[in-house]
Amino acid sequence: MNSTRNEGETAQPVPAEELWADAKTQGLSEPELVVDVAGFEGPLDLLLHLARNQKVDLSQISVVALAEQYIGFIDQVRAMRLELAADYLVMAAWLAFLKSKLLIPKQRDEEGESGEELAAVLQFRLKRLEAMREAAARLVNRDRLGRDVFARGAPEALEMDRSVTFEASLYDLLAAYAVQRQRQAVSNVQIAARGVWSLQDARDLLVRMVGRSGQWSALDRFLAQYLTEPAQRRSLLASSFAASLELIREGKLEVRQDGAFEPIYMRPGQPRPRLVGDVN
Amino acid sequence: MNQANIDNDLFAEQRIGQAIRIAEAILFASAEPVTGKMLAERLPDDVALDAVMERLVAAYANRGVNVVRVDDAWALRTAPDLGFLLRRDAPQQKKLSRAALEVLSTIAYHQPVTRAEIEDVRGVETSKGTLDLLLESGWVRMRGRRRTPGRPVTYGTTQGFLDHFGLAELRDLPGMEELKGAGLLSPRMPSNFAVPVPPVDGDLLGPDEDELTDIDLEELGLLTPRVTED
Amino acid sequence: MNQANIDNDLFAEQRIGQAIRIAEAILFASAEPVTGKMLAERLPDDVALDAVMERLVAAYANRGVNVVRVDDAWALRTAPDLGFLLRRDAPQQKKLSRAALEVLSTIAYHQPVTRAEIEDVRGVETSKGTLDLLLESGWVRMRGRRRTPGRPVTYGTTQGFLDHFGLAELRDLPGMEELKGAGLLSPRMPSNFAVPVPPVDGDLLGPDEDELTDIDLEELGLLTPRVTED
Repeated sequence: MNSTRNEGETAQPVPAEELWADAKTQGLSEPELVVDVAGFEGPLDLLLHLARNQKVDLSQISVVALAEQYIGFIDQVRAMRLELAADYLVMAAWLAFLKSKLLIPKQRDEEGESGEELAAVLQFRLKRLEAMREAAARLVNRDRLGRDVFARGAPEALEMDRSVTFEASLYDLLAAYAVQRQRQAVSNVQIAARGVWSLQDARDLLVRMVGRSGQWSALDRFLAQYLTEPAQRRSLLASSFAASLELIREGKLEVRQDGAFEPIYMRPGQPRPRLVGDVN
Repeated sequence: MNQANIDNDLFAEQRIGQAIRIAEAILFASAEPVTGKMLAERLPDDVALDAVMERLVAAYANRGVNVVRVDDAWALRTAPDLGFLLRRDAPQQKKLSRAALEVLSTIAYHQPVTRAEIEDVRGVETSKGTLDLLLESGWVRMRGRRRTPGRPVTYGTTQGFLDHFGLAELRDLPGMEELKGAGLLSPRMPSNFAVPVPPVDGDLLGPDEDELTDIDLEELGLLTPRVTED
Repeated sequence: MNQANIDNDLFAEQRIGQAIRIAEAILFASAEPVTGKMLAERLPDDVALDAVMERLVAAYANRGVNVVRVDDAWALRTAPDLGFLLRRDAPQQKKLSRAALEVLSTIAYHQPVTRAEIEDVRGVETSKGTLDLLLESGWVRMRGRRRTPGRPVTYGTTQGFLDHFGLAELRDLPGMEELKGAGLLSPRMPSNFAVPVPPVDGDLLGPDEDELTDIDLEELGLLTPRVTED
């Protein structure tokens, strides 16, 4: 069982899921076949759930096995033709990339972080998310004002020096501003149609993935692999190519292609502290 | 007295002690005086309400707060000699109206800003009363005059505004991206939509702004006209 | 001890007794925590607030109402063990969604924290209606801006948050020290991030650990944290 969960709690806290108003237990306790991706709070949550099913301490987890499970899960969802949020696909693509790095022996001239280092970062993020989740459960189980503990029911005004006779919070102020500006602008709002990958979508994905991998990789291919519709694949490749040109112009990306129709490799354009000794 | 009796007494004392704690908490948390009937319902069955209240009244007799009887009910009241700590008939703090908040936030983001410009942003007329109220609150001030026809007065916020809203400087007001990030603005605003960045130094006059002079203030009725000495 | 000394002590005791009554009355009158500064202003000049509060906390320790510290302020709150008696009158509180609760704890433990950092911890974009709900609840506030490019707004918790969850200060957040010690409150993986060394002897692995994968873990260098050989 999880060896990190022995914090010496006096009272056994109620499992956090039971306290959450919208706790949809499907997907958490049921077999993976019944897929409700909406029940997960994003790809990292899903990964944590899968890791938990390995029933070992997160530090001892097999990242390769985890990556395979995740990808398998995504494949199942795709087979059922359910729509997946882009975040899940990005994670699948990244895990496929990570898996390939872990399985292929490190090349002598290879730059950047090793697969093991990337895997360690993933473990760190899973542990941190789990820690925050447990913290949330402990927080919500405390004696809370208005539920377990109560304030004076009949407060009286105190003779305190009050230079301000009006009250308003920063939130009130900002909400009032946003609401009125929005009201004024509302006639012009257009909702963008989904179905194709916009330049902005593709750009966001690239930035996130390139930032995570930190080295030469054919990211768009990894990503396209996880899209169900061929039309979407084309749209993504086109958009990500155009977005990558934009990113290159801004110096945020470098690309490399070994020959016509070969995969296009990408990496971050800004030399990062870890990337010493650029070979070019 | 034998040991059994002593044990019995100790137990009874614990029971009444707990009953006193319960009565105390109920009186404290209640918005209104609590009837003896209501209290009795919540106390352990084998404890007499009269005994509990007698002990509670005695416990608070010399404290800053007393337990007082109001008809058939009980309440906690500030000790009469400490009444000076409370403010009677004093005006309560008032919540700013929605309109006032809108004008205030417009001034904060768009300063230096004239009344016509505020109306332009809000799309509705701003009543003079709202501006007066904000000036009175000490959060808004007249900064100067715009160097345009009519020389309209420009408004801005004060140091008191920053203090009240916990801002170190005007530029700590969140920008468009952050308003979107906090969920206050829709993520899909029209491309021509912008949130102005307030000036670094709220006290510096803008390029098209003149200082307010004493004459201006007189005109605005904010300064009583000087009596010219003969 | 001579008579003069005894008189002096008696006098000092009376002074502190009166100060305790005043502090008590103020705390009783207020539903919100009262800052130490505000209390000190109301007490006689020659009485130390700390001494008064220490005595007051002790006096209420076993009562149905307790004196609690909230950040730099004090408040009277009903004893937690009596909550079940009072709850029936209390209005039902709106439950926080799981996502909102997770964002709240992330902000509490990582503050000051930017939205990007919150999203990095949770691995998901913060959905609309989460941050603004927390801001509206008064538990979360914008604290300022990070001194990095882009100057992103940072979020933190409020005194209302401490009050609601019964925390005297942020350091009292459950597990805070352990989490910090384990490096789990850093925005990036710390270089000394402790990855416990798993047992080297394969026989020590639990029976369910063998089912992890059919890939030879040893070969991949995943089981032992040793540096991979090139």
